[in-house]
Amino acid sequence: MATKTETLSKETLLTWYEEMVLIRKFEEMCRYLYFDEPDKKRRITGVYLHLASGHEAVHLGAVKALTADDHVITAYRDHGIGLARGVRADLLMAEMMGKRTGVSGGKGGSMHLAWRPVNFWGGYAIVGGHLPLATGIALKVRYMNEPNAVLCFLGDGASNNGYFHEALNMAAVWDLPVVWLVENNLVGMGTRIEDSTGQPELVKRAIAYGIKEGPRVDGQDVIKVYEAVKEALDHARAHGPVLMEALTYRFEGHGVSDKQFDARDDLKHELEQWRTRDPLVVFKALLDKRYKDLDDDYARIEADTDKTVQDAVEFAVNSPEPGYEDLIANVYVDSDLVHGDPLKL
Amino acid sequence: MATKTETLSKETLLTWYEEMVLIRKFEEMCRYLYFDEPDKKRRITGVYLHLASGHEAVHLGAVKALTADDHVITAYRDHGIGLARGVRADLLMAEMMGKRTGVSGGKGGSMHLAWRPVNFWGGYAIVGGHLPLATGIALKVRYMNEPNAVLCFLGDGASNNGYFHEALNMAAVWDLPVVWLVENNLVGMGTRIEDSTGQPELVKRAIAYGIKEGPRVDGQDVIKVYEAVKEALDHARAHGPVLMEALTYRFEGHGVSDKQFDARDDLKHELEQWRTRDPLVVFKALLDKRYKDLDDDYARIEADTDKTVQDAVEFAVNSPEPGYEDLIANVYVDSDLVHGDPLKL
Amino acid sequence: MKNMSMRDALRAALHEEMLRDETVFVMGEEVGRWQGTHRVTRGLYDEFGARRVRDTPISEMAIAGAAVGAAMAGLRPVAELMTINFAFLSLDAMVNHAAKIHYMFNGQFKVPLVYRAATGWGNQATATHSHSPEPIFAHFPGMFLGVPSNAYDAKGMLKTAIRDDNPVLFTEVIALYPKPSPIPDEEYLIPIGQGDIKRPGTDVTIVTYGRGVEWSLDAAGILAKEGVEAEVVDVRWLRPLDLPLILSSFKKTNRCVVVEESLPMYSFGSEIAAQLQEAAFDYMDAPIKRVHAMDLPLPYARTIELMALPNAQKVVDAVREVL
Amino acid sequence: MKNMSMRDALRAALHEEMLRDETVFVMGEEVGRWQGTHRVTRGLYDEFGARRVRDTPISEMAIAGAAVGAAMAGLRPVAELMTINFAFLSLDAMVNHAAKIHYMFNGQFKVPLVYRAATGWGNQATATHSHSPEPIFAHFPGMFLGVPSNAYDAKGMLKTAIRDDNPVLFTEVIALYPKPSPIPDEEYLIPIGQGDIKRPGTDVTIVTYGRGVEWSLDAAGILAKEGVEAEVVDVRWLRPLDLPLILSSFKKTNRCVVVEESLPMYSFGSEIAAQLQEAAFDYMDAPIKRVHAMDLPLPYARTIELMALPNAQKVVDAVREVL
Ligand SMILES: Cc1ncc(C[n+]2csc(CCOP(=O)(O)OP(=O)(O)O)c2C)c(N)n1
Ligand SMILES: Cc1ncc(C[n+]2csc(CCOP(=O)(O)OP(=O)(O)O)c2C)c(N)n1
Ligand SMILES: [Mg+2]
Ligand SMILES: [Mg+2]
Repeated sequence: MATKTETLSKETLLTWYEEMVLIRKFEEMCRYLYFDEPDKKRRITGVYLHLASGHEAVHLGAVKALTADDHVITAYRDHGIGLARGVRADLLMAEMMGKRTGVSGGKGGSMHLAWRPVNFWGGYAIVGGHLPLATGIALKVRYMNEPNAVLCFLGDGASNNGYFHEALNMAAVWDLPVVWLVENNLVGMGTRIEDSTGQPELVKRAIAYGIKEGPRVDGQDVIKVYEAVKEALDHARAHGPVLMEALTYRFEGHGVSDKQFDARDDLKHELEQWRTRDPLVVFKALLDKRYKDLDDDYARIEADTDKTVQDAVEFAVNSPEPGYEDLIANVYVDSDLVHGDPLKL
Repeated sequence: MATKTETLSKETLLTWYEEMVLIRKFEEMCRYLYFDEPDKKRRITGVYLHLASGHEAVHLGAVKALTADDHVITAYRDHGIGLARGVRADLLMAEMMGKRTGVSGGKGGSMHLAWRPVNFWGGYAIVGGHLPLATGIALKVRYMNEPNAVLCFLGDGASNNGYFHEALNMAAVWDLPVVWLVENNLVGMGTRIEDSTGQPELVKRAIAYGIKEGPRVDGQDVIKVYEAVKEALDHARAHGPVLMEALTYRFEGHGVSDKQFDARDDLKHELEQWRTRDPLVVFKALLDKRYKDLDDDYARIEADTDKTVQDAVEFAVNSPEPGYEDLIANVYVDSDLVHGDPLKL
Repeated sequence: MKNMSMRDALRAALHEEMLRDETVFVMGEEVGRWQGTHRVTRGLYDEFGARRVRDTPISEMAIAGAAVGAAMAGLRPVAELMTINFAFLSLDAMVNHAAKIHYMFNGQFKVPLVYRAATGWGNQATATHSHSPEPIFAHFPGMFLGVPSNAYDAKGMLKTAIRDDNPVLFTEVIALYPKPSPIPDEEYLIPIGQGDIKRPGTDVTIVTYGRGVEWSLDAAGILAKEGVEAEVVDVRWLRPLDLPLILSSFKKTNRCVVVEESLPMYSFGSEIAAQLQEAAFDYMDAPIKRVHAMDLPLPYARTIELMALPNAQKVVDAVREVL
Repeated sequence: MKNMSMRDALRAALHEEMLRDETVFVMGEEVGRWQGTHRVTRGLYDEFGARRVRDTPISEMAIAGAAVGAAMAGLRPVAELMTINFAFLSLDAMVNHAAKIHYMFNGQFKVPLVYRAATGWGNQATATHSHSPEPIFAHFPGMFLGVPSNAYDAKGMLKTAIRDDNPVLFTEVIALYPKPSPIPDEEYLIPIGQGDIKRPGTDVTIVTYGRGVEWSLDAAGILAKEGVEAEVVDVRWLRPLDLPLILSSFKKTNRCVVVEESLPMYSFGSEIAAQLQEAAFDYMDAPIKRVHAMDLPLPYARTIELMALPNAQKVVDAVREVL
């Protein structure tokens, strides 16, 4: 059964709020460092950077529903999920800047964050490609008879790819403990959900695999997401896969090269509508309704998160770049079973 | 609306019965020529030969529901569909023997029969691979504003492949006139449907694409198949895709190398059960119930189909083998736009 | 004659062919309302509408396969796979169906389609989005493969690819999209399989394609200052390969470097070197050298990414080795 | 020591490794109750049960991808793709995930899996089911690729592949499944990347793998009667490639023929010829010849199918050309 809101203490909720603020600030800092930072040495560069501002309640609420030994995996819109899972902001920022100290040693970048110690299995950039990986991780859980579950985030657009069908069906046949959580932000790049599928109510696809049709939860409300995902994870542990949706919206373009909100008035309008349901606004309203006199807390949170992000940037900026030895490291696992050097370059 | 049985004349029904007998005899002849023919020169050889004995009512009933300008495409269990569509038995048998006179010039073989003049778009051997082809053919129909529909046969096993998901979803988004007809024979090679999918009631998958959930029709009854497919085709023409099933059973192994019925007592028993609902037996019972004194007709049909099959074999045996010029023909379409010879061998 | 970027030249080719033949249509992810991920299809949706500029779901298997069906049935799809990285998901439909249906059914069907995909690496696109795997697609007979190295070629090659009755995989180097060349006002076609001498020379033959042409021309410029005249052969098509052109150059220079953006093993350089040593053994004055990316997945960090990639200097160094 | 078919030797390898390590398991289409399409997994389901011998739906993308996830999480999947033809559908999961995850996440995850697939053409399997496309998979770094040419090698190679912490694609030539070799009773491993001289000789080096070994040995037998001693080098692994072994043979014989079952372009022969001319130019007494299938889809009809395929006689002819 879902943990009820009432059982979440003020302290917990404030911590979550702080984490959500951090995620937003992290994303905004990434945008700044990509577009506006004047000092070349402090910039984030490259072609792919997918911000998740607007999705924070989905990321935080869902990840908080996991136990420490549960597993989480996602696509390329992965910064917030890493932070929610407790990966250090400075190691993440260093990865954005392609530094040796980054979570992936500067070799993965924004789309390929991962942190093994917290079972954050990574961000993946081939749409749908991580879904069977989730199936495989869940298979290991069942194989070893472990009590854990896997949470797999995916986009609405991804649900039309062959990987979705095969991965969900296989997990269903094997009765694996996975929650498939669609972050339904109504669009994949520029394609609206009505144009990408004959069944825009994606949870209905659960029936195609005989698995539990989970809810379409309000993705702007962190508590609702948390409760729904927690319930889904419990179901998954006991009875196998669940397909659920969190309805949300991204406040930025698809990626850094996307100017859709500048170009289209109808979208600008839609964006404004959704901004009134900004997950931070919704969360703050809930806190203010429940508790009195949080102003000091908010001030502290503002200051602490600013500092965390600023420290992360300084850490990243001052970290060394990877060198030739990093370039050629980890192409293969070192192995006595291999004759000669497999990396003859 | 479906054409009602009553509108099918005695003559039509007898013609269909004859065709169904022909299909069965053709399959039995193939099996004989592969396993038992003593004369090497008369044999069917190779590794792939998938007989469809047991599926005749599905093949014939469904194909008869097509207009001349409609389109049909299928997987590798394709002999009966070709015959039902009116492809000459001798040209098909020549293909089985890899002869130059075969429908595919001896280059396609049993799995890759096709006959363009009757819009039989072929047999395909990559499971699921022909599904997007059906989508593409249906796209052409819509693009050109033609009044026709596409009938796409597929197996229960194929419905778990990524191609299924992508092809059905795309056809749904584009509202294309396709009937997806699952020949559900309960098994893909040796894997039972309960082990291959979490949703063994495959028509339910229609909801995943927002398309019409068609019936699960009795695949041993040619009239029922005919009516259901005809209705589905009409729906497809007017309103877009339909997913339906015909429940059937194959009376032979998956392919020529499959000894499952010899090996497993439970399957032998199941087979016996299904044989009581042999499509020929079911059809004959219907005819006998409706009409008197068909013995002469049956005798004529027996003789005629025997002769057709025998003639087909003689035609095939006496046809020339393809030669080097055939080997190198049709790798590329001859083209003025190509510099030099693209086939430098 | 006017200057056009490769992006605009490709768009012009699509535009002209769509005007010319109503059966030509464009399909793929984001090609329509979104105006194309790389903006090659910009404006086409507005001009031709949803019938002829068809947005698809994220379904690379079905995009590739539906294009085959539509082509068999008489249309001329230009199906975009966005980037070649995603075409790995289309390999089966391309190899088993697009490339084989004409043969397998003994000529009963033609498959006149073009698959377009952006290609190339660089700009920190990272391992999963950094491929230039043309050779693995060109390994299979039945489908042609072209890669233009500039705007002029791009336009003529794409128009030919669309008109030809054979399936063509057409990859477009992202880094070249913005680069301009002069484009004649009159229509022109560039035959499939015809290579091109991009710079005449007498001392060494550099065989290349796509982005390699730029590096090779830059290298030739540097070498010219040292008195070395390099001939740069742009094969333009990996299938069919213009071997006569390569051979005639090599028989003149007797030395060769092969330059490609891709990985070294079982690749473009391998094929060219193998062909030359076999067909012109007596003309070889030195071993044929290969310049290519390092044999590893590409990392994100810019500094080390650049180390892994080929460039003009690496071409110069290789040429010096064979002189 | 006892005689075993390659099929049985492979099964023995699986069996031994499953007994040795509980994390080793088998998954794939028809591997369990049906006993394996090519019967390599026969008996394993009955012995180890459904937990460790897992039948899958017809889902090649998910088979390949789920194996990656399971391997990252600590298991050692041996995932069967039935035949390599169907592995075209797995290419993305193999190349973008199996082969790159260790690198992309800077060593945080290992992917110790084996993909098994039957390979090869012949027996009228027709165009869609007749591939031997190892070179296109070996093009990509990060995943090893082995192809045994006999039962003895098969057992030792597969055991090593299962134990190694890197992903391995392991293809098994269908025509070789029934062929026996003597197999020692004691356990043995064959290192990844180690080639093998299958026949020593002094006059010409034949470089090959998989089924090509049989044709090459037959050819060497014929040539020996003419007094020509061919050395047959079985590379066994297309990645990593045992270049030192090939080179040392070539530097002795100065002549080389490369034999492969696959297509000619951007292929195995291309790579070997390119490597040799580059690394041993001064040792080349003749051009390196390539023997391979014809550059077209395979037809069904037996007579013409055979014309398109390599065989011992074609190897003999090629050797005569380089002598
Ligand atoms: C297989 C594949 N096809 C196409 C792409 C290009 N692409 C990257 S993100 C994306 C849209 C995904 O949309 P969705 O799943 O809804 O996720 P969102 O971006 O909305 O979070 C596309 C098409 C890709 N990376 N991989
Ligand atoms: C992509 C692919 N995977 C696997 C196979 C091998 N295979 C051939 S038929 C078959 C079973 C198909 O079952 P189903 O779709 O139910 O059709 P049926 O044979 O029952 O008519 C399999 C797995 C294949 N040909 N293609
Ligand atoms: Mg989305
Ligand atoms: Mg079936």
